[in-house]
Amino acid sequence: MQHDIVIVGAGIAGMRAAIAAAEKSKRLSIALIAKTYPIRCHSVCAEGGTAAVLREGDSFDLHAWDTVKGSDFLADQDAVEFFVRECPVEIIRLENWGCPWSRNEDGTIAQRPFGGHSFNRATYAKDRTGFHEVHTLYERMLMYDNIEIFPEYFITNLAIENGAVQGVSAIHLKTGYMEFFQAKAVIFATGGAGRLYGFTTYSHQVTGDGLAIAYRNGIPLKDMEFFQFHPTGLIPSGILMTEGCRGEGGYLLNKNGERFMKRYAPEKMEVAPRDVVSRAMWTEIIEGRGFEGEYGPYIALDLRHLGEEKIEERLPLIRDAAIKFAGVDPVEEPIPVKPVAHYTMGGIDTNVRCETAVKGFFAAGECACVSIHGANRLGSNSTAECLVFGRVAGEVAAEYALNAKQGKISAEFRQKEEKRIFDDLLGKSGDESPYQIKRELNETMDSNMWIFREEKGLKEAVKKIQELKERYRNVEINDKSRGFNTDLTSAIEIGYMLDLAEVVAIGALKRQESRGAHYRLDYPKRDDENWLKHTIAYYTPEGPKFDYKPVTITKWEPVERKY
Amino acid sequence: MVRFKIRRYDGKKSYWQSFEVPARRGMTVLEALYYIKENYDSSLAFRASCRMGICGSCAMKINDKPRLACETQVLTLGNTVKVEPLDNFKVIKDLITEFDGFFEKHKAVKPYLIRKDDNYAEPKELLQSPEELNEYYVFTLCIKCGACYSVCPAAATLDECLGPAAMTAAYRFCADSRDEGQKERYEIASSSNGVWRCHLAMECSEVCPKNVEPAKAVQLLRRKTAFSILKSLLRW
Amino acid sequence: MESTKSVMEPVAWIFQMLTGLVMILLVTLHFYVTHMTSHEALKYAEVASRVAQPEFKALYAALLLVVSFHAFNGLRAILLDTTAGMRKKGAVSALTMLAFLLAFIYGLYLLFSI
Amino acid sequence: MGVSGWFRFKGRSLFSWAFTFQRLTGVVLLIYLLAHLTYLSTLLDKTGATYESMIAITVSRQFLVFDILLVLCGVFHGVNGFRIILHEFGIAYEYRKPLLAIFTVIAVVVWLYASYIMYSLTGG
Ligand SMILES: Cc1cc2nc3c(=O)[nH]c(=O)nc-3n(C[C@H](O)[C@H](O)[C@H](O)COP(=O)(O)OP(=O)(O)OC[C@H]3O[C@@H](n4cnc5c(N)ncnc54)[C@H](O)[C@@H]3O)c2cc1C
Ligand code: HEM
Ligand code: SF4
Ligand code: F3S
Ligand code: FES
Repeated sequence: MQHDIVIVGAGIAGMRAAIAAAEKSKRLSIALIAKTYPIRCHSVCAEGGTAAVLREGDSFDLHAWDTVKGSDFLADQDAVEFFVRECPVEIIRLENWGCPWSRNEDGTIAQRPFGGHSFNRATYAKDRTGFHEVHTLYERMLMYDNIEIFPEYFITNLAIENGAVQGVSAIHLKTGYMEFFQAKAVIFATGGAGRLYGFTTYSHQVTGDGLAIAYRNGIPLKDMEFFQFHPTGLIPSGILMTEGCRGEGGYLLNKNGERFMKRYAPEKMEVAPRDVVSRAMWTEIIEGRGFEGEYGPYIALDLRHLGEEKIEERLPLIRDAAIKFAGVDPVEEPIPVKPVAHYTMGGIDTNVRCETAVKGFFAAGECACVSIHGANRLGSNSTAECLVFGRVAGEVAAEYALNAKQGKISAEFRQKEEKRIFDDLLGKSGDESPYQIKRELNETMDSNMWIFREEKGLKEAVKKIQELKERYRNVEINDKSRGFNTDLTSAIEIGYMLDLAEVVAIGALKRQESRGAHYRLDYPKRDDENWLKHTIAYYTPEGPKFDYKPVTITKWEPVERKY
Repeated sequence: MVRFKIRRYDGKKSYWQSFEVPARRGMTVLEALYYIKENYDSSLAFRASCRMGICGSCAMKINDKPRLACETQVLTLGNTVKVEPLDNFKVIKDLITEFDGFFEKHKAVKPYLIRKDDNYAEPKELLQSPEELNEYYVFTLCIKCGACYSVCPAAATLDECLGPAAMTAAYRFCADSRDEGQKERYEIASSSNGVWRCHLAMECSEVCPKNVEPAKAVQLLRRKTAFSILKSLLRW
Repeated sequence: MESTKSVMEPVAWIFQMLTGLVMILLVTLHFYVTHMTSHEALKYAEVASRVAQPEFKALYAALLLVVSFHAFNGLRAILLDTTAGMRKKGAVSALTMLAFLLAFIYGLYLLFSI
Repeated sequence: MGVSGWFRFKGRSLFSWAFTFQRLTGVVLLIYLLAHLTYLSTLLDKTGATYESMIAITVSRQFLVFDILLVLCGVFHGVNGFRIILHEFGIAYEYRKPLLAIFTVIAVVVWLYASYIMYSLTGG
C-alpha cells in the first residue's frame, strides 16, 4: 500500500495529526493505522480536563511557569512557551467541531481548577474530557476524504533505509496477514507505556509499542525513568479515582483510622500535590499502617462524611465506578485505594517540530518527549499536548511529504519481517509463557521501580529484566492460527515492554538524584549541578547506551519547588 | 470457583468450552477472561482495552444479556457464567465480532457538526447555554459498544439497517444548537434503512450500558425527519 | 452506503399511526356492535338493514379504508425489515399497496352490492 | 441472524415480547382481514342463506376458542399499538416501563371481559 503520510496511533494525538495533515492539502493521501478502532484508544480514559489559557486573568507566562515548575525544571522552556500559546485555539477548534464542553451560564466554555495550576484553566466536558475529545476528533476526521482509517492493524516495525523512513509493517488482525504501508512520512502517536506496571490507570492496550519500535530502530528515547504516580487508584483494577474526591473533602485514612496526611503535609492535608500524597500513602503502607485486603495493603479513601446527596451531586461517576468495579458503595464504605502508575513522561526524543533523528519520521502525543512535562507532568497538560503537538506533527509531516519522494519498502525487509514474526515468533516452540514473563515484569516494576527507588532495588530490577529478556527468547505462542491471534500480539507487546523496562530501570539507576516523580531514597535531593539534563537512551543489542542532553532554559532559572 | 461456559469459534466451527475460575470480590468478567487466557487457554480471543467502561470494546453476551465484560462483577452472576459474542454481528473469532459495518453506518449519518462558517484556521468560540447542552448531552455518551444493535429486531433481519447507535449519533448532532446540518441528516435518516426500520422495540434502551436511551433518540429523530420531509413535500 | 431520501416512508409512517388511532375508535365500535351486545346483530337481515343506512355505509367504508391500508402497510414494513425484502424494495411497496387497493375496492364492492 | 432474531427472549426485557407480539398479532389480524372479506362474500347471496349458515358456525361454542384468541390479538395489538403511537409522538417516553406494564394489564383485562361476554352470548 502507498500513502503520502502514515500515522500510527489513533488517540487524541494521532487523530489530530491526521486532521492537520488533511487540512494542509487535499492532495495528500493519509493512512491512519491503529491496533484498535479509533474510539477505543486509551485517550478516552482521560477524565479531568485539558489546560488552556482562555480567560481574562490568566496568561501564557503563568501557564508556562506552572508547567515548568511542575516539571521540576526538567522541561524545555522553549517548547513549553510554544505549547501554552497553541493550547487555546485547539480548545476552540474542538468546540467548533462539536465537542460538548461544559458551559458557564453565559454560554462560554467553562474551566475548573486543577492540581499545580495557579488558575482555573482545565477545560472540561463533565468528567469525561478525553472521551469527548476523542469522539469529536474521530467524527470530524470522517469529513476528510483523504484520510483512510485502518483499524485493528497491529504495527510490528518501521522501515528505515538510507537514513529516511520508508513505511511501516503491520499485522491486519482480522486476516492475520502482514501488510506493508509505504509512505513519505510516518508519524508515531502510539501512546505511553503504562502497562509496564501491574497496578496502573492505563488501558490494557498501552504497552509502549511505538516507543519500542522506534528505539529498536536506533531512534533515541528521552527521560524514560520519569513515571508519574497518582495517589488514588481503585483496588483491585487501578481505575482512577479523580483528585476531585479529595478536593470535595474526602479523607485518606490508615488502618488506625488516622488522617495520616497531618504528619506529611499538615497544612494542605489530602490536597497536597500528587507526588507528596503518593509518597505519604506509600510510607504508611510500607510501615505497616495500611489496611490488609484480599488484594494486598491499601489506604481508605473515606467519603462517607460527605453524605449521599453531595456524593451523588458532585461525584456520581466515582460512586458508580466504585460500586461497579470494587463492589463498594462510597456512601456506606470507604473506597480502597493506593497510588497507581499513571503517566509516561519520557518518550521518543523529538524537537518542537516533532521531528526525530530520522528523516521523515515524526512523533507526537504521549509516545513523544518534546519535553514539556520534564520530570513531572501537570494534570490536564497531556491531552493539551496531544492536541498541540498532534497538529504540529501533522502539519510538519505534510510539508515534508509534499516535497519528498515516495518511500519504498524493499523485498528484503518484507521477507525479514514476515520471517521474524511468523516463523521466528509464532512458528517456534519453547517452554516459556509470555504471560508469566509479563507477570514477573509487572511485579518487578511495581516493587523496584515504584514511588521510592534505591540502588539495590534498581539493580535487582535490571538483573531481573535481563533475565526475563533471556527467557523471552524461549516463549511459545500456543495459538498458531492467523486471524485475530491476540496471543501473538500480546506476546509481541510483552517483547516491547521488556526493552522499555530495561531503559527505565537503567536510566533510573543512573540518575542519582530525586526530581519530580523520580524519587531516590539514597539521593533524596534534587541535584541541578549534575542532573539538570535529559537522559537519552540508544538501543544496542547488548542493552541501552546512555547519553545526556542539556535542558533548554529561557526565562525561568531553577528554584526550590515548593507549593 | 465459578464455572465459565464460553462460546468459541475458530473460523470454522463453533463450540462451547468450560473453565473454572477462582473468583473474588471485585473480579469482573473481563478479568476472568484474562485469567482464562493467561492460565488455561491463550488462544481465547476477545476485545478489551480501558477496563473502565468507556472504550466500548468489551460488549458481549453474559448470561444471555449483552453487557460490558469490564463492568460486570463475576460474583453477581451465580455459579455458572455463560459468555457469548453479541448477536446480530458476524463472529470473527471467539468473542470477537465484525464491527466494520457498524462503524460504516455511524459514518453514514454524518456525525459531525456541519456549519457554513466552518473556519479551520481561525475558529471562533460559539456560545451554547447549559440548557442547550443538556438538549443533546445524554446522546453524546454512546461508546459504540454495539449492545443495542445486538438486540434490535430490525438489525437481526436487515444487515443494512442503520441501527440504534448510528441513529442516535445522527440525532445527537441534529439536536446540537451549533449545528446547521439537520436537513442533510434528515435525508439520510429517512432512507429506507433508516428511522423507518425502528419499531420501538426499545430493547436498545434496556441494554445500553451508558443509559444513552437510543430508543428515545430514534423516535425523536423519526418525528423530526418525517415532519421535515412532509413539510418539504407540501412546499412543492 | 445507500441513503436516498424516501418520500413514501414518512407518508406511510404517519398514516400507519393515524390509521391506528382511528381504528381504536372504529374497530371498538364495530366489535361492540357485532359481538358485545347480542349476536342478533349478525343476522343477515340486521346486517343488510345496517348497511343500507348511509351513516353506517360511510362508517364501514372508512373502516375498510383504514384497516386495509394499515394492514398491508404493516405487511410492507415487516417485509422491508428483512434483507431479502429490502433487496426488492420497489416490488414490495408496489405489491403491498396494490393489495391494499384490491382489498379496499373489493370491500367497497361488497358494501355496495348488498 | 434472520427472522429467529424476532423470537429471542432469553435475557431480554418485556419490551421484546411486546414487539414480537405486536408483529405476530398484526399478521394474524391481516390474515383475519382477508378471511373476513372472503367470508363476507357470502352476503352476495341475497337470500342470506349462505351467510346465515356460515354465521351459525362462527358463533358456536366450538368456534368460541378461535374467537377468543382472535380478540386477544385484536385487543393486544390495539392497546399496545396505542402505547407505541404515544411514544412515537414523543409522549410519556420517560414512563415507558410503567406504561408497558399498565397497558399490558389493560389489554388482558379488556380481553378477559370481552371473552366472558362472548362466552355468555354463545349460550349453551
Ligand atoms: C485514567 C487516566 C486519566 C487521565 N486524565 C487526563 C486528564 O484529565 N487530562 C490530561 O491532560 N491527561 C490525562 N491523562 C493522560 C492522557 O489521557 C494521555 O496522555 C493521552 O490520552 C495520550 O494520548 P495519545 O494520543 O498520545 O495516545 P493513546 O490515546 O494512548 O493512543 C495510542 C494509539 O496508538 C495505537 N497503537 C499503539 N500501539 C500500536 C501498534 N503496535 N500498532 C498499531 N497501533 C498502535 C493505539 O491503538 C491507539 O490508537 C489521563 C490518563 C489516564 C490513564
Ligand atoms: C385497533 C387499533 C389498532 C392500532 C392502534 C394499531 C396500531 C398499530 C401500530 C402502531 C403499528 C405499528 C407497529 C410498527 O410498525 O412500529 C401496527 C402495525 C401493524 N398493524 Fe395495527 N393497529 C390496529 C389494528 C390493526 C388491525 C385491525 C390490523 C389488521 C387487519 C392491523 C395490522 C397490523 C399489521 C400487519 C402491522 C405490522 C406489524 C409490525 O410492523 O410489527 N392492525 N399497528
Ligand atoms: S447506544 Fe448504548 S448500547 Fe448502543 S452502542 Fe451506544 S453505548 Fe452501546
Ligand atoms: S431496539 Fe431497535 S426497533 Fe427501535 S427502539 Fe431500539 S432501534
Ligand atoms: S474494556 Fe473498555 S468498555 Fe470494557
